[in-house]
Amino acid sequence: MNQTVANPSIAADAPQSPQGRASALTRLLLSNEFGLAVLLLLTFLIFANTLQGFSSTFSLFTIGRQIGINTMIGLAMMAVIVTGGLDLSVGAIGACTAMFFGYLAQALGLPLVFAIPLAIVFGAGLGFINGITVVKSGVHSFIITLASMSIFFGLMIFLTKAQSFNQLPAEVPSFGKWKIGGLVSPLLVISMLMCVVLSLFYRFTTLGRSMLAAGANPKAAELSGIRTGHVITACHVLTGGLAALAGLMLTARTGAAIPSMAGQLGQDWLLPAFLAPVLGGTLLAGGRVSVVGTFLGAAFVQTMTSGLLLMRIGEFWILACLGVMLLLAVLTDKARQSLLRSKGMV
Amino acid sequence: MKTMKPIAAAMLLGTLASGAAMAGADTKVALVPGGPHPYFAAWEQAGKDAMKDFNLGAGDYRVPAKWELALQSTMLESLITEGYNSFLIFPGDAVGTNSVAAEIKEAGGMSIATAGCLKDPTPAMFCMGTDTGNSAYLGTKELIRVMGGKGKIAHFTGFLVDPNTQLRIDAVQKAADETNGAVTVVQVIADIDAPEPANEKINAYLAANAAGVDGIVTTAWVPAVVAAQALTKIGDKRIKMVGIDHDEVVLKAVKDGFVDGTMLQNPYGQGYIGSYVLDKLRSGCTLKEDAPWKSNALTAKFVDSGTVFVDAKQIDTYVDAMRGITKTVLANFEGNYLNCK
Amino acid sequence: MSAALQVSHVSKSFPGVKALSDVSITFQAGSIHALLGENGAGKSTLIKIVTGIHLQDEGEVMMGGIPVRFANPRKAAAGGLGVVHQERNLVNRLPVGENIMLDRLGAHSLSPVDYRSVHKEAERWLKLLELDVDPRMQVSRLSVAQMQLVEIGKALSLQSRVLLLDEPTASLTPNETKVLFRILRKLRDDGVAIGFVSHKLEEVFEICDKVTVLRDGHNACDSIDLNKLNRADVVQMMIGRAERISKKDARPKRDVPPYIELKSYASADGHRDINLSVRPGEIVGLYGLVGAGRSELAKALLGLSPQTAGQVLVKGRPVAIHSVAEALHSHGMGYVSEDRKQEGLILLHSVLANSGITVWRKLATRLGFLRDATVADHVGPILRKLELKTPSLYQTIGNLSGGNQQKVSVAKWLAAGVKFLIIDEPSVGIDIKTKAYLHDLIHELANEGTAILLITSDMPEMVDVADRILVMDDYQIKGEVENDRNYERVSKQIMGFIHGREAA
Amino acid sequence: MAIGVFTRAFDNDWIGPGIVSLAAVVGISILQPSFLSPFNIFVLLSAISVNVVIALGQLVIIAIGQMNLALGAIGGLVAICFVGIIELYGVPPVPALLIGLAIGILTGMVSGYTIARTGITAFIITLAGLQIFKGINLGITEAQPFYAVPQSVKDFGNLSMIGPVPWLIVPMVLASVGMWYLLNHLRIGRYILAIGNNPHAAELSGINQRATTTWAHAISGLLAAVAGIMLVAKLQIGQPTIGDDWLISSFAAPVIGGAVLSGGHVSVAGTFFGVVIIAIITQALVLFNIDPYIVQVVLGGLILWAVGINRWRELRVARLQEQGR
Repeated sequence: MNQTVANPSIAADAPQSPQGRASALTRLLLSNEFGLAVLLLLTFLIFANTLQGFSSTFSLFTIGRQIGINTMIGLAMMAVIVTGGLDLSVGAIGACTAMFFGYLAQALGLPLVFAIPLAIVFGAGLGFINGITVVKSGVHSFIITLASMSIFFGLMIFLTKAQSFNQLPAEVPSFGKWKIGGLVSPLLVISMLMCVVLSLFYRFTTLGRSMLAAGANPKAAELSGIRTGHVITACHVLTGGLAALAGLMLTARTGAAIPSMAGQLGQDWLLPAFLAPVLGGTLLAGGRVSVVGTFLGAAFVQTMTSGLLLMRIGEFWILACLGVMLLLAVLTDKARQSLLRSKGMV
Repeated sequence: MKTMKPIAAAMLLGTLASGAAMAGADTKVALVPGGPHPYFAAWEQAGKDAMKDFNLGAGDYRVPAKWELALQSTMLESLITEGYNSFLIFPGDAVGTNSVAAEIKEAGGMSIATAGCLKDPTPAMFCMGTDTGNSAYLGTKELIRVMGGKGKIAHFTGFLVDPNTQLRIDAVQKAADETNGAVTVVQVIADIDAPEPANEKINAYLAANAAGVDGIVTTAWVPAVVAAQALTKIGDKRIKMVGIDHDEVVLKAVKDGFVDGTMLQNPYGQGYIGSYVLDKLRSGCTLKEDAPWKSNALTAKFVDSGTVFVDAKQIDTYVDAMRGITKTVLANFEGNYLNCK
Repeated sequence: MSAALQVSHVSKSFPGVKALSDVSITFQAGSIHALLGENGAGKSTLIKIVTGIHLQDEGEVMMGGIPVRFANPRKAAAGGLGVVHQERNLVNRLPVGENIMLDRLGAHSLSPVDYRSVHKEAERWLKLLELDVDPRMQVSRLSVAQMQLVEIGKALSLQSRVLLLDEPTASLTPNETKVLFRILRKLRDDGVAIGFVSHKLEEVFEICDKVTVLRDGHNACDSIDLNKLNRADVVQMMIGRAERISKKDARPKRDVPPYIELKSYASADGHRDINLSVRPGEIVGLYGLVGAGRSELAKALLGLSPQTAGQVLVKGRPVAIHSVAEALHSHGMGYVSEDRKQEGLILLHSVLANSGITVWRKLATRLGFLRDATVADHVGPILRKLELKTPSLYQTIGNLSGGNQQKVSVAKWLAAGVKFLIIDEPSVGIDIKTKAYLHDLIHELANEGTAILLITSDMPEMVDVADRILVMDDYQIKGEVENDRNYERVSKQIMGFIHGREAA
Repeated sequence: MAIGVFTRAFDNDWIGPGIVSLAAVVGISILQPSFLSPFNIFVLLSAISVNVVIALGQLVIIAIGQMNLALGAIGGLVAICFVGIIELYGVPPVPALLIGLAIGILTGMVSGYTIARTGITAFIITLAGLQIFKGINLGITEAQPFYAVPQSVKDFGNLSMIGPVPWLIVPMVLASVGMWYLLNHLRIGRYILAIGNNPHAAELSGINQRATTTWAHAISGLLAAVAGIMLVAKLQIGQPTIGDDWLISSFAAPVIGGAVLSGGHVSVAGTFFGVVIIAIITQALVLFNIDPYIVQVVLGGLILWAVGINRWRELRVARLQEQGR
């Protein structure tokens, strides 16, 4: 095992000896993502074969579209969980951004090419406010974003008087309805693209790596010359930007910018926001992300929700089912980790 | 629920005669509120009754577990998948629910916005519900009457994100303005659709300002209940109040004289008539474009499901009043709105 | 009579490292038993196994002849095993008295706490330790030495049959140590079995009667009488060869302007009137006891604590440093932390990520893109030079041995090419070979022109490596010693500076 | 030590919020004399009573360094179970009360044990608990309220004991004194604080973390149950929505009262005044007819303000200590 690194440049490209490769394969098979993917596939196959209508194009389209939106919400939360923090205000940021976008596109009549980037920048700005407050105050992001959730949402309702923008340019609603190849929603495509981009971001950019480092061990990262404060702020900005994107996607899906789209204070987003990354294996303590896992997590939740609805289990029990699912997921993950540890594979 | 049963039974009798039941076994109606709320409880019975009376394939009441737009949309989509083709929807959002209504239409189904309207342009066939603005207006008028035409009014209403809230606020203001200053709206307390904050805010307000208020008008279920409770507790009959809906607490307060009356809405009728109309439309009938549609802030195709003011004198017979309305609306609809070959 | 505590043939592996192999030790009642070994030899692991924090892979632990396997420290304490751990384990926000009596606040969960008797009992132990502290005072208000004594008091108050002390004197003054030793002797005479872990051999010879030495996780000797040995024997067992007084010759002085210079420097942490300079190619040692403010000075220099007075000059130019990033990227300063696990490395991440973290910025393209291969090309030669042993660059660093971890935490600064490197306790928890290697490396770095500030409490290491030694106590520089590699003279002089405080 | 006396005054977490509360009461009653009318005091005290019990339910979890997102869900579940068994099975109020409290303790224990046993963060476990308990609540009620609240319970929630003092204040006083006694004078309370402050040291000192965590959550569940039943009495109806909006204020009050979110340091009196401040502000916004849209903003701002004050105090104490070295 303990051979000296003979040739690091080779090691970088194909680091494993045959032995190492075998263990990498085992590791893949035992990984959270793989388990989730298998589970998702199984669930999907069972539903498709037992529930009438589940695999109709319409059903697949709507499930896919919702997966797209929930993935983006999950990614937004994931981006800040990286730091070991969280952002309760994602829903508020999403709703505020959608309304801001509505204002730009409808009230000001700004072309979409300007309105969309501006809206995303706006969301990122709200994230920046969160980030800078968290870093400067040294208070845990839970309490800061609990406060900012109230403030953002309250100001938005105050300014808009809760009036929707429903005269958006026609491209917006038709984008939400668009079925690529008669089946796939562009919203799903956007989210999958974002997954690819973020995977690359965390792997191949200085900032992405710094985020992981600052999240895993802020002290060590700081002492290694990483500006932890800036990096954590950047994480919140990223969260804000992704939440903004999720807000815009939801706007396209509903065809209008409405203040209630994320519920009172934006709280409706919190469950999907946490479910997806946590199911996907992102460490709540920070320092490790699983972008693909977040996507799989969101897909699993949505598939289950749709399946349960079709099974007519009783609408009210779905909530309890989702809770049990979350519990089971984290417990399984825990069991898997201790299995790996006992086998000395971690 | 328990209150609903007698109403439901009574309405059943009243409407059976007029229902020219056509074969509608392929009409599968789903009645979907925006979330759980006691107001919609009557829809369940209405759906069942309509299914039996008009021989529908289904008349199911399905409630999203939470007031969450995304949840309602997902549920509607899964209902489409299940094969439902006729929908009575309380829009989770007056604008946001349009996209799902469009999906229903694309899937070959149809929908009626029920109890709340969708904002035009909308793919829903039309909107049937209490004319919230009108109801608030009439309620305020009644209040002004019992107040003797002058005084100060406080208005308690629901969620701010609900666009109806603004309509109600405007309507109450309008009724007050018509008195040329004799009546003023001194306070609007909104965003109190949950019992806990409603209790806190309304009690706090009455505690400090009881002397400065002569009348209270409530235009949402929870505030009505809480305000009725509060007045009963203070034992104050000087402050006049007009409530809304038929919660036990409100009805009892009306009987006991602490509340002067309540604006009853007609949820059962909405579910029952709505199911009937959907079936008709599916079996070839069309809506008359020149029908006497009302219009409100949201839509130009609005049908009032009826609202009636009941005071202590009529409180024991309010079920009859509702039955009368349901009958009238149903008959009226058949005659004036539908075009059947 | 069976031994009070006996460890027989215990082995323990952690991922990537075998911490203990076939280790035995016997603590007899009425004896003070020294457990010696270099950092990383396995002493702390052994104590953790005995107290139920870790579970051994093989072997047995017996108390009074009966095999025991404590599930957790709670059970160990209940089983009559009192421990003072190396790291501080006090609840800062609770008062002293409650900390001492924490496990005896009441019979069951809902018992009311009888504060009067808790404080009275605590006071008894504080008095015994001659610690003049009100038991109602919050622990957070104590000094480091006081905390250490409170912790000892807490272990004493258990009145257990076996008492293990892991580096109890690390932050104590000689007077405090004297008091502690008096108590330990009395306990010994009362029949308590005492285990004593210390780096200070003088102390060991002063108080212990038996000794067990561990080396690289093996028994170098097992429970033999100390009076048969002399210092050289013990050292030979610890390091596996005779103690070399000074392998390295004194290095030639360089007559170049200092790379970094502090003039009457003071920090918000409490440093006062610090004057210090390090020339390129010079190794300046900073000696002091735990809590003297050495690591704090390093961190303050890096911008983690604001400067409140004086001047910092880098290459003769006054600078104000506000962040480590600034220190690294603008002034070429680096810091190898004493606390590898908490501050030095990101244990969750790979070797590559840890060794390249300082150069990501430098290696990235203008848009901030970076490939693993680029980083590997850069850090690879350095890791190879350091003879890092790892299955791959992608191995999680938490799975490597302490020595290899330390190599990575040094490597990242070499990769960054710093001109001024602060090295804080470089040999904590690493094996003897790596240690020697690191010492050579430090010299090599200095010879190449790096200015080095070496912080260590390991006197031989200091004497072995540094060119001149500054002595710090109570956040001030107390004096400077020119290092001529004469251990006796240098260490005496250093201690003189520190204990000067006592005399005054 | 002179510094000791000085910092101790600052250490008393409740002094700041206490002064603010007092100032608010004086200020508002000058502007609006009816503020101090007996009925208004009654209303204010009723609201404060319930919210103090809720906040204490969160306080004990903050003390141990965790958070309980399921607090409201437990309260809601107990509330509907309490009225539900009365309405459906005709159970008399007192046994129903006991069953309700038992459910609260049990649900709390289940969360606590799961957290302690698995070591998964409380955030996730209680998030799952929130969904499950709320789901069971809705599954049972289908979101319809239970109406059969016995008159005795209604009276308890709406009658006054003496003058403007409502009966609801009794459980609040019991809970506050009980919590204060628990945290300051019972072994379990000291252990909770010790774990919140330094879990590692607590474990090495022989504290049973698992049991303590489980009990802390059980206490939290009990308080949630009490608050749920108090709300049933106050609202006179078994609403399934009870508990939905506890989250923000349950954290805001302890934080305003000086609690350290990372655990180990909380103040019962401070929390009480935290609740008072929130109640007064809520009322003031209504009294002065301030735009209801802005209420949320003020509440959020209040939390930030409290956090800022706490931070400032911490730094100040640290600095004094530094100088005292």
